Formats: sequence, structure tokens, C-alpha cells
Amino acid sequence: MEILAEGQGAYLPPDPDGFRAWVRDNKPRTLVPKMLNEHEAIEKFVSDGDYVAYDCNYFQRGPSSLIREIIRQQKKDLWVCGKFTYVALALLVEGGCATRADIGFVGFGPWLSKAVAAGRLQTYEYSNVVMTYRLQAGAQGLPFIGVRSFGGTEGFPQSGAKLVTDPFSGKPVVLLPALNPDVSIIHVHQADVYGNARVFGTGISHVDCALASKKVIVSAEEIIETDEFRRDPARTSIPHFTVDAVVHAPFGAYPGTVQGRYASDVQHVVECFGGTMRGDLQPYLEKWVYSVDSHDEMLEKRVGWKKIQALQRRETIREGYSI
Amino acid sequence: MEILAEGQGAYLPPDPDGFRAWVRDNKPRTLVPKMLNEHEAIEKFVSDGDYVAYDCNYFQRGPSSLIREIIRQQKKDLWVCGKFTYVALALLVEGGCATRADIGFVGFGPWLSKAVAAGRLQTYEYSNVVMTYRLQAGAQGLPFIGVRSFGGTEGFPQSGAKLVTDPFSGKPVVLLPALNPDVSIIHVHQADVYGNARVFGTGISHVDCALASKKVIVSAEEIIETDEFRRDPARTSIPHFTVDAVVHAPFGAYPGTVQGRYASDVQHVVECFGGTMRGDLQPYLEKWVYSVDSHDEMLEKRVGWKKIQALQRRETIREGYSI
Amino acid sequence: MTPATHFAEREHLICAVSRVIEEEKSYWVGGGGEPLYSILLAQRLYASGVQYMTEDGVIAPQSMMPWDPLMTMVASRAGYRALQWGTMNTAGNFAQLGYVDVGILNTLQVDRYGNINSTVLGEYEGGQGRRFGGPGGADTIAAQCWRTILMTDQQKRKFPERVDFVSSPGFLDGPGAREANGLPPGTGPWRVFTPWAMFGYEEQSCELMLMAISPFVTVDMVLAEMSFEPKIAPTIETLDPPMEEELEIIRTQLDTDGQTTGRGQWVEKRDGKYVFAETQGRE
Amino acid sequence: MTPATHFAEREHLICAVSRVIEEEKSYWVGGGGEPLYSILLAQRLYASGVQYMTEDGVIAPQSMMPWDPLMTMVASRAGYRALQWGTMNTAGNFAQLGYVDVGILNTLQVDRYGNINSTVLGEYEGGQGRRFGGPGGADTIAAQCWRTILMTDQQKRKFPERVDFVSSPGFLDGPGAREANGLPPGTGPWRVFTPWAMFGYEEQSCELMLMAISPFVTVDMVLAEMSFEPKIAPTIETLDPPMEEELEIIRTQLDTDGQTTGRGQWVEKRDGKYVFAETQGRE
Repeated sequence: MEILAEGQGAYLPPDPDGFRAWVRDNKPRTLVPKMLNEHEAIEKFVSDGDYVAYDCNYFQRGPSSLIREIIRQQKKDLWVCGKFTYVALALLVEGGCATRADIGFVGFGPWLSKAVAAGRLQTYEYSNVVMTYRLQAGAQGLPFIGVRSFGGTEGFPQSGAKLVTDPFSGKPVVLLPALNPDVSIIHVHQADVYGNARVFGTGISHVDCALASKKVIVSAEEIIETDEFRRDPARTSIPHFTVDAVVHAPFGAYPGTVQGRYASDVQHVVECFGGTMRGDLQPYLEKWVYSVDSHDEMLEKRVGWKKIQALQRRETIREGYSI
Repeated sequence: MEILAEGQGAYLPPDPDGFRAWVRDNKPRTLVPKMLNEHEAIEKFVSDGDYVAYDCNYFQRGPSSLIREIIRQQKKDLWVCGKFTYVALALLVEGGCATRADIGFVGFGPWLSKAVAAGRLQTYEYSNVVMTYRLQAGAQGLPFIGVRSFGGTEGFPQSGAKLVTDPFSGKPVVLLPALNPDVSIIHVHQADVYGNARVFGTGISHVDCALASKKVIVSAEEIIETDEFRRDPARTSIPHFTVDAVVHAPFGAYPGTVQGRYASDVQHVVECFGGTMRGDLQPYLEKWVYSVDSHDEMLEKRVGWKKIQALQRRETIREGYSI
Repeated sequence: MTPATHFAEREHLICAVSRVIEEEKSYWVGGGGEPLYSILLAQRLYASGVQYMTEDGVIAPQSMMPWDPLMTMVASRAGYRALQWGTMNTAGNFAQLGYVDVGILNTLQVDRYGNINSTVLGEYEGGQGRRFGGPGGADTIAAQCWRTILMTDQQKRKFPERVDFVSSPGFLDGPGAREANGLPPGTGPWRVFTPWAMFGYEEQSCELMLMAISPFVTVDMVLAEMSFEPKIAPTIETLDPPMEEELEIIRTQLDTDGQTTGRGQWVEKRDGKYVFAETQGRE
Repeated sequence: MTPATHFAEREHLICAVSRVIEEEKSYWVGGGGEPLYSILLAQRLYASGVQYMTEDGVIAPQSMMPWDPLMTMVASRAGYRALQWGTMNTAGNFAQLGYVDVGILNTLQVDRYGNINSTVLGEYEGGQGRRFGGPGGADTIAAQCWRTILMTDQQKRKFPERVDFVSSPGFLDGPGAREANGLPPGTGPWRVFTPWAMFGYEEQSCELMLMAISPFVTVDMVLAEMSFEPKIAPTIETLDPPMEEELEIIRTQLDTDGQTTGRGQWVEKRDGKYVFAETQGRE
């Protein structure tokens, strides 16, 4: 199994044995209550230097309130899993939190060019599916997984991938290093206090994120009884023992949408996106992050009940988003 | 990526490119009606010499009526994916249909020893999860997948697995060849006429079986409208374009159970299992397969309405088995 | 159908792509913008049963109209009444298995061999180039769908001899290069559409080949907006203009405020000929 | 609890295993038989919150009692009110990730290094051995759970020096062999229970070590029913007999017709001592 080519990008080295040892020593197996508020959860489970994954993004069922809390707490030197993301990376970079990113897709604009040119952000190049495959391998406890794409691109040399000879067919195939983030943050429709969680509708890689990560913070629109999970076990997306903290965060994906619950706030999205395109996100961060103490305060002081109602009113589809 | 050891067992060689070409040329993408009766489905889509997978088994939401039809049509030289199976392999061997099996778990007893000793059955050794991992790789279009088990066993030399040096960590890891069966047969709770299908409750590898196989026959307890799938798309287990034939088979898992629908027939199970333990399944095959023309005739003449009702009556749990 | 007399060149682009969409093929499209508008238009006029999937694992939806620019992926209206919901790997796996015939993509740059850049304009090394968002799903689409359709603008800087960065693979360096890098055989670029032209690829050389032009430009105008000379098909066809019925759908259901299609130049029929319009924008 | 005075040795086996089950650990057990009865008994008496999974991806069920011998995996009563339902790979992945502390397994043979045979008695090659069903889920359980508990009978043929076929890995050939074959470090055999004895492993040599015997046998009786001489712990404990409360649960909820536990020898208390009984079977 000859190595034909290999990327030279830095990557979080796959360490399935180390991950297993972490799970053995840190993850309770029984039903342990894990409710924390957003401040406690981020303070306790996101450390400077962590590799951070989140599922979906700032506008689409993402853990937006937790992303803002990371910025509010000024976490440093984070390495971000940039699959299917958009402005979240921009906010984390401009907030001084993120210095590295594995790129599937990230929001572009002057902020990105400036951050890269100034050396404030180091990027490594992948693609969205290549990143979700890496997470799948991490979620299966494997050191690597093959993929039939990515070979021949100019992202490949900037990555941790290798082109090898398939020992079964003799043909070339790309191997990707498994990814086990230090922490993942995932916004869900429903969770219980122990961390059992349900996501309705499509997602990017939420289940794999939870299984692959050493630390997992779930924020949930609703907290429900554990017995509710037992009534329809096929609907459990994430089982409790993988989760470290549960944050009750109604409108936690704001300004994004949560399918079947509320629409995204168009005006806010334009404001945020505009900041990335102007390359100046500080006013946005000041208004929506630094000048409020918490997600709840932001909802109350910056959004208001009337808009909250309007966003709920605009989301009129229910099919598939409840049991 | 050195090869440290490799099994010497014959195996269906992984051929992701060949599988892709098959899909390109044989799988309609649009909603094409695919209803066939069991005779037509097996006649058309199971060929002598095929590698056959089925999900679950003769006693547990398996495609039991289709297995009997394979025997009735005296298909020859089948190579059976023996994951999590039990008497089904015994029936296929004693019916003269199966001559090879990849073994995860199969029903034992004198029939097995005799068939192996007489050279009527060639076995290759794996384990249940090793086989479902092989199917997963096949269902992802990959040539192989790693696994952290199987190494060091005496099944390994009788398999298609290889022990290689992980090019990322330098540690040894087992690689399994992907498995793309020629045909898989899967019994489901609900399907539409195009092949969209739902399985409720747990399963072994039903989704991966459908995605990994060149030809897919689904038998269903109920045929439902396509719009029913659209009302809860997360519940679709198998999408239509992977399926070649849909057979309406109420009680298709008989004598086994279908969760939420009917219990297994204890008396029948004992009769069948007894045949495997005595090493004489011909009376069983005569009574339940050869002497009836079809599954419907078997239900009518050998089972009867009273027992059908009783088996439905005995299955009293509904939670999780409907929408 | 009635040929239109006043339309945006980007509307024309969407109409042109919609007409090559085939009912019996399966598609992977981005979550918004021109690629999606093209297939939605085709569904409504030319291929009602055609099925598409998106990157978040939405399989064959019946998206709720009118389309909203913020109604991107992982949104209820975009995934409405799909046949299946999964995740990104659901989409990736189906493509890797060969179940997806055609991918439709926007691109920043495309070169002679159909390579796609969505990462950087200028030098990647050193960090001084102008950075973009990366391949997203395009790498998988370009590698694994049997064919890809690219959509871009007809501008010199969009058609360099070699893209500044190969984010997603075209034919890479030419015949055989995809397979040598582990990509599935029999796949690759198929068409490039701009508002002004339709390109294919010459089979043997894998090089971009001009096949058709829009009725409001000439071959020379097209070639002037490319940094390299493409192969030229023996016969250059002229693309049909948009039809009123197509525009009606684009304007009332797909891009109701013209956010995507309103940009660029407008075209009108004057003295029996299609020419660039004096009036820009919808009436 | 009240020590029982008349019980099957297999009932004793189940009780002994149930007492080593720890609430804060997670388990993977087979879908029926002694391993499952042991954890169900523990749930009812010693570790009410303990969670187990089965091979078909049932995570932490509240199985409906009484247990039915045909109520194996993929059956509604066995998976009732679980916290999650998945597939075999769900179970396999959790184990591979290190989430499963203990696997409990039946075995046909176990050897000095804890290797497990469920494939063949006699020679594999040539096909003349007596064939069994293969490892099933045991290979994964034995490779990936942090510890494994084996359950078998105390018979010479069940304890050969080397199993006829290593279906699932114990310590293979001794220290380091698991890691050299790609298995996760820090895992391996932990206990072997028979109706007569409990074994562990000597840490340095990885060899089977007798740790405790049942109150109705002697060390010599145990050793006489092994084909090799195991290590012997410095102190040999005596296992407690079953308690009436345990037997009540086994007989009314778990193995109501004695199909599994009724086989083998029965034990009774006579003159203050536990001895093999004259009366076999439940009263």
C-alpha cells in the first residue's frame, strides 16, 4: 500500500486509542444531570487551543448563542472545523478566538483575505464532504477513511490527506485522517437533562460531531422528559453518554432558523453578512455580543418579544419536525 | 503502509468503479412502479451464482417469504452473507441453493457440520460487525474500511481482510474489503410502489444492504402512498432509486416476528430449529416450501386465519413502530 | 411558448441550463442561486419528475414556492416534502455510489480543463491573494457526479488558462489525470454555461470547446472574454432566447426580487435582433 | 437477603455474575441466555440504573418482563422503551469508541489466554470438525469492550490449553499480542465464570487465574475439569450461594420455564453444607 502523495498541511493527528482512553476516563455512562447555563458550559468545556466543531451554522440551526458566548468569553487560539459554515468563522476570527481553520466552506469577504494576509488565520484546505467523512471516521473510532474525491485538487497538498494504492484493487485512493474535535457544540430541537437529544429534519454531521468529539455541548430549544425519548427511540439523534453539558437555549440558533420552530431574521442576517463583506464586524460584535451579558439578555434587549413572535409566525411548516 | 498479514479466504472483490457503472446503467432515477409478486421478483433478480444478502433473519423481521421462494425456484450456487443469521442459511443449504457463506453468525447444528464436511458448503470466516462494516463500506462506494477488531483471530486467515500499518499513526490496523452483494432482500414495515421503504425499530444493516447491493428486492407488510413518505422524510429508511422490486408480503417475515405487527410462531420456530438440530430439514422444506405454490398459499393452507390472528394478538407493543 | 423581448442575461443563463435538464437523470445542486433556479425551472416546464438533492441530505423535495433568498439549505421550505432527509454524508454517499448523474455548480473561475476555483484569486501561498470560501460541496460534486454543469460569467478573468487554485477537479492536467488521483472513471466536466455561451469538452483532449452562443453575442465577443483560446466545435449553434413562460416563473417564483438574476446586463429584441438593452432591470 | 437452599448450578452462575455488575459501567450483552439474565437480574437488585446494549443497536432498553425465550433481538419486548434504536453498526461504533465498559459472553471453549472459540470443535481445516455458528458479535465485544466476562461450563473440554479455533480474541498469545494485531490497548478478558468457579487473569502473564470457587466444590474439583493448570490466586475466595430473592426473579421473570437455567446439576444445602442435590429441577 504505497503512499503516492501526501498533503503537507497540519492536522489534528488521529489518535483512536487516546480518544478511547478519554471516553473511558471522562464520560459517565449513567443518567447524570448535565444542565448548565451557556456561560458555565462554555467556561467549563471550551478551552483555549481547542479544536472546535459545530453543526450547521450561524444561519441554519447552528449553536449561535454558544458561538456568541465563546466570543464573549474571549477564548483563544481555537482551531475551527469549517465545514458548511459561513459567518460563524468570521465572527470567531474577528472576535480574536479562532486562529486556524480546516476549510470545507466558510464565509468569504474582505475579513477572510485580511485575516489570512495578516497571519491571524491559518487555513488548511478540504471540502465539506471530506470534512464530514473525517468526522464519520472519528465517530467510528477509526484512524482514517477512504474517499473517492479530493485527489488532484490543490487543496490536497494543503491538507492531511494521503493518496495511496488501494491494497485490494491496486488503484489509487485518497485516505483522510479521522477527526476527533476537542469539543463540539450542537443546537437541537429537544434534549433531556442528561443529554439525550433530537434533531428534526436534515443536518450536516450532527450525530457524527457528537460521537467524534471529546467534549460535547448541546443547546436545545426545549428540554423534555427522558420518557419522551423512550417512546420513540429511533428518533434519538444523540445519546446522553456522549454529551457533557445541556444548555436550555430557546432561539439558540437566532438569527438563524430552526426548522419547524422559527424563521431566520432577515434584517439581522443582512447586518451580519454586511459586516463580513465590509470586513468590519466589530460593530456587529459590540451590539450583539459584547454589550449584552447573555443570550437571554440579547433576546430581550436587542430582539424583543414582537420580533420573536414574528419569527415564529413566519415558520409555518410543521411536517417532519415533531413526533 | 505495509501489509503485515493477509487472509487467504476467497472474497467478492471490491469494485467500486464496477458498482458505479452498474448503478449508472441499471438503476432508474425517477419514480418507476416496481411491484412484482414474489415469484417474479426472485425469478428476475436472483440469479444462480449470486452473492446474496438479507437483513435480519428467518425469525426476526427477515424476508422469510422471499427466502422460501428462492428455495422453491431452486436457485443454485448462491454465496450468502451470513451476518446475524440463523436457520435461513441452513434452509438455503439444505434446499440446494447456497454453496458458500461469509460467516458472522449462522445457525449451527449437524446440518452445518455435515454440509461443510461433505463439501456442500464452503465457509469464510468473519464476525457480525465485521460483515456489517464491509457492507457499510460497500454502501459508501469505498473499496475498504478499517476496523479495530478481528486481528489475531483464526477467522482472519480464512477471510479477505488485511492487517496493514496505519499510514497516519504507524500502528497496525485491520482493513476489510468492501462488500457489494449482487442482490439483497429486505423485509420492511412499509413501502410504496416505487421502492421507498420504512423499517421501524432496530435492524442489523438494512439501509447499508440496500445501498451496497446491485439488485434490491424489498418485501413489505404494507404498501402505502408516496405522499406518506413525504410527510416525514426522516423516516424513509431506503429511497426508491436503490430498489428494483417491491413485493407486497403481509406476514412476509413469518414464522418470525415483525416488531409492532405480529409475534413469531413459537411452534413453527421449534419445528424449524428442530430440523436444523436433527440435521434433517427436508420434511420442513416439503411442508412449508415445496408443497405450496406461494407465500399466500402457505399462509392459507399451512398457517390459517386463526393463527394469523393469534400472532397479531400476541404482539401488543406499538410504541415506536408507526408514525 | 413565446420568445421574450426583454430579459437579463442571467435569466437567459438559467433558461438555457434548464433546457438541458433531463427528467430521467438525478441532480445535485447547490442550496440557492442559479444552479437551483435552473432545476426548479426545469421541474416546472420541462422535466416535472426530475429529482434533485442538496448538500444537507434533502432527497427529491417539493420545495415551497416562492423561493426566498434566505431559504437555503437546512430550512423547512427548501426541504419540504422530500422523499428522504439525511445528512451531508447521505448526499456524499449517493454521489460516491454513482447515483447522481449531474451536478450543477457556480464557479469563480474555470480553465481549459474544466478545473474549478472557489478558494483564491491570486497566489494561495503567502496569503496575499483574495480569498473565497472554499469548495464546499463542489469538490464532491465535481469528483463523483457523472457529469457536471458549471455556471459562471463570460469574463476574461473567469476563464484563465489555468485557475489560480484547483479547488474542485475538472480534468486536472488532461486525459487520465482524474483516475490517477483516485477519482472515479467516466466522470467529469460536461458543460459550462455563461450568459453568452455554452461550452462542452472535446472528448480526446478533455479541453473546453465552444459549442453555442447566445443570440445577442458573436463568437468573437465570447472569445474576447476568455484568457485562452478554447477548442471550437465544427458547428456553433445559437441558443434560444428565454421564453416569456420561463421568465414568468423566474420572476414570480424563483427570484422574485431579482437579487440573483437582476445583476448583469439586460437584453432586448430590437429590429428583429437580440441586442444589449438600454433599459436595465425589470419593468 | 436469604441464602437459597436448593438451586440449579446455572442459576448460581447467573447470580454470581450479576453481583459483579456495576451501576456506573456500560454493558454489551447477547440477546438472550445467561449473559442477559445476569444483567437483568443486576438491574432488579444491585444496579438499577445500569445500561446495556444489544447487537441490533438497542441502547438502554427497559425490556418487558417476563422474558420469553423467543424474545431475542429485533423483537419489540426486548427493545422496549430503549433510549435509542440503531443498527449493528451503532453498537459496533460505540464499542469501538470506547463507550462500552464490559461485554458479557457465553463461550464454547476458553483457553489459558482467554481466547474464545465459537466456530469449531476439532480441526477447522478439512471440514471434519464439529461446526458451530461463528463469533457473531463476540469478536467485536471481545476486541473493543474494555473488559469481557465470559460464561461457560466447568468441563475439561471447555478449558483446553489452546482453543481449537480463536473465533474471538482473548490475549491471543500473551502480552502485547492484541496490540500487534490492531486491537485497542487496555482491553481484554477480565473474568471467566462457570457454575463452579470465578477466574481472572494474572496481569503480567495474561494467563487465566483461579480466584474463587462455588461453595459446593473444591479447588481440586475445579482443576480436574480443566485441560490445563491455571494460575492460582494467593487467596481463593468462596462465592456466595444464590439468594432466594435472586432465584425468585430468575424463575418468575427471566427464565420462567427453566429452559436455560434448568439444565446442569442442582445443588442443595444439606447438614449446613452446599452439595450436589439428589433432586434435580424446580419444585
